[in-house]
Amino acid sequence: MHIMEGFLPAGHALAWSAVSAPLVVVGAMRLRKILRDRPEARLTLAAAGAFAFVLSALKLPSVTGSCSHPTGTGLGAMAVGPAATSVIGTIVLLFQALLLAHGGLTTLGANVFSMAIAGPWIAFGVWKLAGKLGAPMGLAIFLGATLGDLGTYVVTSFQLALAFPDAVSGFGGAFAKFATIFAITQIPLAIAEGLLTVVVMNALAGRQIKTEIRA
Amino acid sequence: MIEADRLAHASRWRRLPLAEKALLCLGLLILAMALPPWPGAVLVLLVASAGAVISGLTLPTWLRLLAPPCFFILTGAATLLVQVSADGIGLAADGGIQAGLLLSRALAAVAALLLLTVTTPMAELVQGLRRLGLPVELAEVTMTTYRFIFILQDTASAMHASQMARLGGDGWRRRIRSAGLLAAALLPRALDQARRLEMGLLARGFDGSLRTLMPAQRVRPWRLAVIAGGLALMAGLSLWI
Amino acid sequence: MILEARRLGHCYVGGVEALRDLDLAVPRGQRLAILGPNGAGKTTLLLHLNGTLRPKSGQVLLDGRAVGYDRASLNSWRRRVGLVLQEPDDQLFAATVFEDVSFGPLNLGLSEAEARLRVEEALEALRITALAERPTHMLSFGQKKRVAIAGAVAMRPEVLLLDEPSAGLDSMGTAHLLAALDQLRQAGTTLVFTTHDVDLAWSWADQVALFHQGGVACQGSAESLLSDRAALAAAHLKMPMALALGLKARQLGLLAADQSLPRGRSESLALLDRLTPPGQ
Amino acid sequence: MILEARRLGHCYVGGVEALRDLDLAVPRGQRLAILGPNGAGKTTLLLHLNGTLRPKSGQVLLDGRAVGYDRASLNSWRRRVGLVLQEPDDQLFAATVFEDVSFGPLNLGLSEAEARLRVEEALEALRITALAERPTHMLSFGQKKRVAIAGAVAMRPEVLLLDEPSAGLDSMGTAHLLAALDQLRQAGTTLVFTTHDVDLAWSWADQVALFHQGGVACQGSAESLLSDRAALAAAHLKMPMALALGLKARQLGLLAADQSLPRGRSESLALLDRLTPPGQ
Repeated sequence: MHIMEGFLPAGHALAWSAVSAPLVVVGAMRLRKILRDRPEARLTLAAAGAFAFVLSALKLPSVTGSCSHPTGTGLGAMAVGPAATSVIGTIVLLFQALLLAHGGLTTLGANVFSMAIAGPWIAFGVWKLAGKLGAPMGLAIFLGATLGDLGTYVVTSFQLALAFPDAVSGFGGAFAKFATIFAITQIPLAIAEGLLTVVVMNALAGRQIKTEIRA
Repeated sequence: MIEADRLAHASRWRRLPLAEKALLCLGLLILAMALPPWPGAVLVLLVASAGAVISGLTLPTWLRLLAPPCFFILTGAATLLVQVSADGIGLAADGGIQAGLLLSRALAAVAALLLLTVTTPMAELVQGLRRLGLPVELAEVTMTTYRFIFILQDTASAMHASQMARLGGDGWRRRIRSAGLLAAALLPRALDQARRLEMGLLARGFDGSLRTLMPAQRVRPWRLAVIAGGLALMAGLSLWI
Repeated sequence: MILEARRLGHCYVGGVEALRDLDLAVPRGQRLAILGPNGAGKTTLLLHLNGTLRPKSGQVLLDGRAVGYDRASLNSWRRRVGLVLQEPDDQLFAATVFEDVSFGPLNLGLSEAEARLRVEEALEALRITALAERPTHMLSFGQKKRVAIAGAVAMRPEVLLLDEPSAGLDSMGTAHLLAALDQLRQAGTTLVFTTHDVDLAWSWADQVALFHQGGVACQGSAESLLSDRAALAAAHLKMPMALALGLKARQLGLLAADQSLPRGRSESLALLDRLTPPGQ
Repeated sequence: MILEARRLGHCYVGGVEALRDLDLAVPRGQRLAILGPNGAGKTTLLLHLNGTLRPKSGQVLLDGRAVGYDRASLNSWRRRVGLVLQEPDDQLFAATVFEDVSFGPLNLGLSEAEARLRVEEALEALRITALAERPTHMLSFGQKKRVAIAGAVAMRPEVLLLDEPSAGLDSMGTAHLLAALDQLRQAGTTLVFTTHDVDLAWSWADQVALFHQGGVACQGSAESLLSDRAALAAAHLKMPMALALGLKARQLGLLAADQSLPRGRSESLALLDRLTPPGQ
């Protein structure tokens, strides 16, 4: 769930960039080391990034009739791990901002936090936890991807509520407002993304894709 | 086909040095963020739009590119119109003004960034980031990602056409299933493409780095000064009003 | 005419004109070759003929009636007109051949038993029954191509559109493919294919449409059109070797007017053998 | 012989034998066609000839000396022997044509100025100077193909290996490509290409090696080998039309023994025109 360019006040934009930057930089440093040891990994990584970009431009039918786009965070977290997903996700968010005017530079930090950090980790955690609790494979994937997607939307609502607190009820009221407005599109999308991820993971299981870029 | 990318390559400003375009557009972006929305944001929006037209876009194209982000901004800004209190939901006292200010700031910022993307191809932007200290490995990954995007997009759209031809788009469940199968078929294609490219590059002496020659551009300081002056004038003007 | 395009126009984003006032008529039960250079818009035309792309102007007619672009119309259109793209890898989604070919029949809403029958019939038609259980990613290029066609055939279309069917195939692969397609035609399927290869068009088409600058420059029987030097030259094409040889043989009296002209390499080489040195 | 393969053997993972006891000799300055069906291992052979793959058995010789697989040997090997894959998207990675072509020269360790010169020279040789600033992803297939070749040419190889150079190109695209390659040959480059197309092999090769079941069944001059019906039949190939016609014309006395045989379609059609009806 992208926050558009210029939507966050300057202070918030800087603060979220400061929160995301260390995490992305750590990821990037680890990635650099991998790339130095295995130069060919840069091609694999680029392929994964391009795949994520193209996937995110895929039109998904949504229950409400409108079309939405999958975030792919859950899929990435389950296929290559949340850490690599963060770096790939940042590159994809940059391309979306620059090529599609979706998202932005000033809001990159906030978007990276919700979609490339929070989303993948929530998806990964839920997926692993559901698996440990004995949930069937398909259900664990569904829950991971759906809750990962919902997680990004909750984090985005949180970010917006912090920036634009309600005049009367403050942060709480604003959070309720943003969460409600986006729920209309995001809940169906999260379910669609959950189902999609199940289909993809099932199809991939039959092909034994090497997860060679797990960071 | 990504429209902003196509426009960037066809832009009249295509040959201008990156430094000039970046100073103008990022300067406008900073002004949009820093100045009071009235009249700062409006000025930025006007200047960016003028720039777009001068660089070769038609006004309808420019507006069409602005429309989708504008829609997202409107949905977000709409929340400022209402307020939540113990009594329930009501109209916010100055909600209209707040929403309007937010809308104009965000729109101006979007326009500033968009002006950069429709005049500057991605390769130049990444080259600029490289000069600003982006590690070379990441710059290479970024550029290879960019190259792969177009290959995979063609593949994905052929896959989509083929699924539609076999009625894979009829109904909600089938569309989800088709989209899932497409994604699952696309990922191994992407990884294969990477492996084949590695083979192809090995034959060209690939030793780990993807060094290439970038076309050199000469930066003219006086033009940078003019742009900076213009931006300062805009800032002064809007602070004075 | 089972399928027609009338004054079709299409622009890509950015204003590149792909089709301009294009007219095409597909006669029922025949093999129609759309012949033209690469990058001229032949694929774009096929995508219009099954409703994947919507024209900026003009219309597509099925059985003489213009087709709509609502969900129900598109659905029945695509049941009747199947499409096979050039690259088979873009068309195989499932893990095994059988599963993949069943994608279309299941989307038709057929029962499992009926879908199974359709799949078996399609595999039979393309002579790939033996591959049914094979994983799709382990097939050769030629095999993949036939699986992709089987996927369309399993929907029992009346018209089958094929984009560059022989691209990437060697002569043996092409021969096998065309033999399988011949069987479909004998069962009544109308076949439309694009190609840039005059020899292929001559060896395998009943009718030819010359594609030039976004439109159909002329359409006619393969023999009349491919022997028309002026029309060919205008489209930057040359006469197929087999046809040129056959016409020469007729002129030399080696081939009677009612004898059929050689179409492929074997027939041409055999005819060439019959040319006798002077005085023998 | 500038390049040789001796008793080359190669198995893919899973034990599929791709090459078996393969012998091949590439004469300096000539055009050698490796002719055989698809999926037979022609590409695998090319990947061995420039050291991208390492053989399970046998060796590759450059100027009569076996080459090693250490870094320095591979480096100088790839300087001397360039490779162009069938699919240009498997070799082009940079955003613009100029950048992409500069990749090889920079890998040679050349200075920027020298690399720039090489790039300009290569673009000139392939006649694509006008495309220098174009983004790679906006090129047509034929243009991409030429850029990929320019990328190899910019390294000034003595031998250029080309995998199916005409695949996917229409007749005009093929003609342009071959003209550009002819220029390289005149400048002294040895050219080796794979193809499944006997007509292409005949129209453009000096020597032909028949690839069959993982080995080279026989190698010889294009004329002697492609007119050898027994050898062709053993490899499931047929005689090129132009050659068959030329031989027949010789037999008929229309072409003197010292006159050259027709190679391409135009020459063949012109020769066919000279066949006269009896009694004229």
